[in-house]
Amino acid sequence: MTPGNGPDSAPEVTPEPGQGTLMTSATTEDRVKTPASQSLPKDKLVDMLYQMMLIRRFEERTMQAYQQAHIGGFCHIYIGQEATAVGTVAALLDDDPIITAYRDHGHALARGMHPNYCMAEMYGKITGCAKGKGGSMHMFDKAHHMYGGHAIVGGQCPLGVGLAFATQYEKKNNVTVCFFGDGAINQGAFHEAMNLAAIWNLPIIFVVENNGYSMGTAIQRGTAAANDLGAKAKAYGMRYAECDGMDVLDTYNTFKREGDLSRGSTSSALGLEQSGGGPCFINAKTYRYQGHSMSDPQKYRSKDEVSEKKEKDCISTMVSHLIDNKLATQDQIDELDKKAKQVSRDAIKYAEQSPDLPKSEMFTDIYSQPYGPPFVKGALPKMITDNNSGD
Amino acid sequence: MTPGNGPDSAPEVTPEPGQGTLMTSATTEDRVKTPASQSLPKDKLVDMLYQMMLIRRFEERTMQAYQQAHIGGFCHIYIGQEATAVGTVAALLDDDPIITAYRDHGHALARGMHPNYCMAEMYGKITGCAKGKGGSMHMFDKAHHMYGGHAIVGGQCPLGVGLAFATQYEKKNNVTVCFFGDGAINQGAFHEAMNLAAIWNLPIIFVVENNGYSMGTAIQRGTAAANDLGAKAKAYGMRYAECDGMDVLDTYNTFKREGDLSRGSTSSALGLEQSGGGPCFINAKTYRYQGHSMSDPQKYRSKDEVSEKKEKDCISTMVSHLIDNKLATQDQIDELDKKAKQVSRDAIKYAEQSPDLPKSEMFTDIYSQPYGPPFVKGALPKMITDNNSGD
Amino acid sequence: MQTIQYREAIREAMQEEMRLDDRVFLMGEEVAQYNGAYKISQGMLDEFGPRRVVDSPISETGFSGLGVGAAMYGLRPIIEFMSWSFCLVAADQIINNAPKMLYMSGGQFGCPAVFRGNNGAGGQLGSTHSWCVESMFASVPGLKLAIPSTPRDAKGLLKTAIRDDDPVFNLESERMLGLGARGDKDFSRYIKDTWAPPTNKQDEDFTIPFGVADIKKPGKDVTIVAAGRPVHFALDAAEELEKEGIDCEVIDPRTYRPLDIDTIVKSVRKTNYCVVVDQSWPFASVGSEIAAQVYEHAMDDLDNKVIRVNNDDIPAPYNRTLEQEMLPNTRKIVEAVRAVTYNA
Amino acid sequence: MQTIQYREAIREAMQEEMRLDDRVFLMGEEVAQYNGAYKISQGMLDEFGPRRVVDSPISETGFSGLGVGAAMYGLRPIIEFMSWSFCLVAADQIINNAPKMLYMSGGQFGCPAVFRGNNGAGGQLGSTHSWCVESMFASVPGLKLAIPSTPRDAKGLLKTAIRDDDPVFNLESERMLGLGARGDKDFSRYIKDTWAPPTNKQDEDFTIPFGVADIKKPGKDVTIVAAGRPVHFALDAAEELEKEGIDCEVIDPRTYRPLDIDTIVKSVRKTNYCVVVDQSWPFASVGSEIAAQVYEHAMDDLDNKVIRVNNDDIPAPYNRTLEQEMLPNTRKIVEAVRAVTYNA
Ligand SMILES: Cc1ncc(C[n+]2csc(CCOP(=O)(O)OP(=O)(O)O)c2C)c(N)n1
Ligand SMILES: Cc1ncc(C[n+]2csc(CCOP(=O)(O)OP(=O)(O)O)c2C)c(N)n1
Ligand SMILES: [Mg+2]
Ligand SMILES: [Mg+2]
Repeated sequence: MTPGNGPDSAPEVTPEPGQGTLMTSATTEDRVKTPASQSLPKDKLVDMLYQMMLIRRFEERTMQAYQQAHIGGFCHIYIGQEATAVGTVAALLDDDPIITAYRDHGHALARGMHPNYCMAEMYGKITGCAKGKGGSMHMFDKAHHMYGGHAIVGGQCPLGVGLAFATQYEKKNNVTVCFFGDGAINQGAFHEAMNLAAIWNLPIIFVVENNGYSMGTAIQRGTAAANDLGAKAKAYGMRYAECDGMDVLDTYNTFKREGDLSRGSTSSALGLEQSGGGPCFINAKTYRYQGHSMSDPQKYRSKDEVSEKKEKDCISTMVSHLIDNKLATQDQIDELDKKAKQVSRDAIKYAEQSPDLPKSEMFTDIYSQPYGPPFVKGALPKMITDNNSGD
Repeated sequence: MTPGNGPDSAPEVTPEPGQGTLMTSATTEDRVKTPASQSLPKDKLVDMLYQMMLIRRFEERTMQAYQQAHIGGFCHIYIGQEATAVGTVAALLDDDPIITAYRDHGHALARGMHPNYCMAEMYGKITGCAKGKGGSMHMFDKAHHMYGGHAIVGGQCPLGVGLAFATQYEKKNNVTVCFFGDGAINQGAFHEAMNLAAIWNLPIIFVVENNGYSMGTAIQRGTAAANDLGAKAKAYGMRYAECDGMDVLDTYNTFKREGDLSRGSTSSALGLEQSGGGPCFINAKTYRYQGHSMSDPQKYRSKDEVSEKKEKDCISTMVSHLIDNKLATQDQIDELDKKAKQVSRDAIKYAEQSPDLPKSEMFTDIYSQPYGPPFVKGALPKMITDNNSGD
Repeated sequence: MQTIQYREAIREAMQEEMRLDDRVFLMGEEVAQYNGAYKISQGMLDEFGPRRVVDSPISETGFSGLGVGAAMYGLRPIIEFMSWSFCLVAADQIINNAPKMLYMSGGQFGCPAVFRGNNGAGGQLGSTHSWCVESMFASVPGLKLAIPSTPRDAKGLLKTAIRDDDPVFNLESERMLGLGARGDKDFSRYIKDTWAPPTNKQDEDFTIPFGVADIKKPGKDVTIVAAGRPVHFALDAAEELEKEGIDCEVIDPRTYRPLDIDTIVKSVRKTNYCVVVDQSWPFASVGSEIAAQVYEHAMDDLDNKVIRVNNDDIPAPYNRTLEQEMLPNTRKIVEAVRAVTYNA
Repeated sequence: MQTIQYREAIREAMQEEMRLDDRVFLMGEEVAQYNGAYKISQGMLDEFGPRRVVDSPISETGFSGLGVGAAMYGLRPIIEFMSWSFCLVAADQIINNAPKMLYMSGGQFGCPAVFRGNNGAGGQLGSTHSWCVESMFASVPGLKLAIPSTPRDAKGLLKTAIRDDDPVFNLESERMLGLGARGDKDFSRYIKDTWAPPTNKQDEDFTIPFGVADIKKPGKDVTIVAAGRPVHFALDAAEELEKEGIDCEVIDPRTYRPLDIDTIVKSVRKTNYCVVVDQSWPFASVGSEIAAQVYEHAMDDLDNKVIRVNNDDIPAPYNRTLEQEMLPNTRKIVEAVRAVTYNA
């Protein structure tokens, strides 16, 4: 994909030799050829651009706030990868569960979390989405079916399988999207999750946000056969697709296509009538512009590499697309960016002005049903229930 | 493979569609066609038969002893799979490290552990290979480069990688063989191990002793794409081969070929000149005649299935081969079996007559350098060393 | 009195709760078609079908994490570890994800899952297969930990666990699964009707609250604290000591988290002597904790120091005699009681 | 006095031992080309090359198991966890395989490996990233556990660890890596020359034995036991309490397994008061253990009960203030000392 490609030239997923997208039905080929984004209303396309702009501006503010020590802990910036979260979420139903790793601000915003709550979380304020208990790496939003950022590499993969298991169990027509970084491919948890999803034909999409590095480790150094991630899907007999994760329309089209195939899949092994395409593994090729976290000297890559990648920037690509196809004017786009900046500034203000997490909150949310534990005096009442020994 | 095939008709490894053995050199094909077993001296072939007979008879005694409650704990019988351990070990150098799971009596005997020590271990006697501290699942034999039976499914895979790493590090010309059951494929540890071996081009062969079941779970129920295990190797860009694990010559030939390719492999990623074929994944197709452990009602498979498999019995196959090719007479073979029975009986006697593990041994072998720990009074002396605080 | 095995009690608890609540399902290795490696879930596949009784491959990280995810969604998984010894490969899922989700998400996503399985030495299973996880896991805030010692407790605690909105670790024991059937001592002289669950089939709401210790045997001379299988060692010891005229009070906390220290302390105030029995390794154990708390609350009432009886501080040996010797067995408890009360 | 950072001390220990023994190698995430996520291994790839300083993918189970296997073969691996919080995915390898191999193999295969990394709260890293593993792991027989609090101890203990034939868990602290450089208090008034390792470059054999506690500050009024980062909280508290005329003795066990209880008890016999500080969660912790042992050995010498200061019993919150509040911080120690000595 080069910037400015219109829907007419939307990408075909051309499998690289030897990795072939496993086709489950004869019509998949057709679906690839007539990308769903062609039928998206203008508003939706413009909104997708806005979402990406918002994430970009929001993250710029995040970096500032981190440098000013308003934000602490580990903080991972999503700039560069915006199209992946936005394109994916745009292809989902509102109640399709999503779950991701610690680089999660983009997903939260794309999913509809108010930027104020997101920023306030990083400020450790009670108004944060997790009351300031989670921080940057733990963006949870139940109302928006966002099952969190998770900080242990690969640890969210089994959780994602659990979400997909649950929607299948409840006979819902959903698909779960489970995001992770390329580094997670080397964790056992990822593999166990892939296998379970495959044997139970679960409605889940595993998305590797393949930005080429886990911290300072280029994917080739840490992952065998890194140039053939399709083989990892095939090891589980699972569908595989690739998308340009820096192209929001390609991402949208890929997830729409594969999401619909996976959605509502059921398994006879679990006593249901087998149906649906089951799980899929999508390799979203993207790039992070910033360091791994806020404290990364980035000696492992050249400035040239970074600027080369920036030429395919997801926002400028989409801007060109909208303008070339007369779906928006430059003025409208400037207006959007202004709004994105303003909303991000507002988020900072909101976070700053929000009250700090009170100390009393230390001892809440440990248990839903507090019976104990023994050491936190006062805060967690010891359960007073039935009488002793006779029950 | 059918029983009685002579070396002339030794199997070609015909890759199933889509799983292709990854060839690393043009000569691999040739190697497949001229099996190494053709050049084995008669004595060696006869000895391979004897090894299998010994394991068979030994295991029969093991079952008896278990039923008589001389052996406790979990006890997993190797009958049916003898050709895998024997054929593999026959293809190795004496100091090639091997490591396996809990179904380990066969490997220990094939590797040269004296049957007496093996049986005494199960009797919990001080004369056992692990002094009676390990039991059936923990056959260790340092002198024979047997790095143990290991009881946590898949847990030995990273250890095997460590052994291979060590021989590479020490620039030895070895290959490590790491055995595991088909159930272990579903453990994350297996996948992490495969990946590490691949990226560092380690001299290791991963052998799945694919007996079709993990306890009561047929491989298809627990493992996605179970009919294409080659895909799992390909996911790591690793060589793959299959062998008839119930045919000792096919097993020998496969391991000789692949072992020699892997032996002494080195990696430029680890600062050595890259050489050798690196790791290989071998699918040894076999079958266990007995239940998973001594307490398995085996409702998950039919009697017919078991007897069908027994028709390809590794011992009768090899007997026919030796007789058909005039490499041994029936009398000689009867003699061998008599010897195997006698040695197994002797092992029982040795185990019975050996002294029990004395209580004092409870507190040894916890530390090589006992400094503590605090609770075992007397047994583990607290280190008396340098003076306090000034160091 | 109904004779019911410990394993049946666990099964009944699961069956009753599954009948009441469709969100409850059971997943684990060999739980369905094999009817359970230890026959705990016998018949459950037939009753509930493969949607709700699910055989998993040997992927503890995968399926315990699946349980956490499904619980976040709103289901109520029961995740069976064939043995708690096998949960170590899944440690991150069960002690990072399960107990901390509620806190990390600011109260949005709980984890109403039950993790259960055999804990403690089975019978000559060796070092890696003989874990007692109570000390390691009771230390983690956000989870609850039950360790039933009788069929009655097994049923009542597990039903509470399944209904609980927080992650509960239920520690069973292979060595107790057949209790109540094989002519084992049921110590009915001591614990009478609390041995078996209520026979009244209608009583689907029989539950045992967490954090309420049970006095398994009242006594006046010395307090023995024990949970899980060691309760039986303690009762055995009490029987033996009765002959010597020492009247033991055996207190079973039943849950380590939360811990009902009040009942323990009340007893110690009465008896003035205390022996703490704990089947895990001694260092930094639940035994250390209970001992420390007893001192903290009742130092002035103690007529001697607290004696702790643990597993010996060694990896579990395979040899039968040594394995028995390693456990906090009856002999050790008897000796401890004699030693602690020598000045009485 | 040489000013040397804690991180440099760790590096020097590894470098010196690697120069002495080719079997020693370092493996972990980002240890080589990145020069260490926390710059501990800076320059080591250059010096030792990629054979001996090895970048691993994010596969803790894989590479810690690799370490155990390589150690069984006879190498002497140093396995770095970027944080001990990430070791949970490798729990089975490090607490089943490493410490039990020698026993299970009847003494044939030992595991001379060192596992090391950051332990304890970093700075607002949240619940999953703030583990203190000392209580969980010190409980396991077969391993040794060191937890250095100064650059001197960091170097001396790690060198001992590398030379040790058994698996050693070395618990470092992200919050201490820069100690000795950033103008932190070095409490030299108290610990003087024991702050930094010997400056004599020839002294490659400077090691600190395991199981020997260090009196970080002598005192006569109350014994404070603390290891790792809390030692600094304790010294801080001692400074503050000095103004109130309370003379604290601060004892640093330096290794929890083995634990030098004798030095602690000797001190308590002298001061008659004891506060135990422990940064892990309170229940079934090293703090419970030390408290219990102090009672056991010195009950008659105690003029009050032992007070334990721990992490609060909650998942680690992200919020900065609350995280500070949660730790066994100076304020809590000061209050504990005042409370315990009120009857002095
Ligand atoms: C199990 C585990 N090991 C190590 C870490 C430390 N760590 C955090 S992020 C990271 C790199 C992950 O890279 P990748 O998966 O590619 O995601 P990206 O940062 O590129 O989004 C590492 C090593 C961790 N959080 N969890
Ligand atoms: C992590 C773990 N989970 C579960 C078990 C219990 N278990 C022991 S053997 C086994 C089946 C393994 O089957 P497979 O790997 O095919 O080996 P086989 O018994 O066929 O030789 C199971 C589930 C275990 N030992 N370790
Ligand atoms: Mg990445
Ligand atoms: Mg098998």
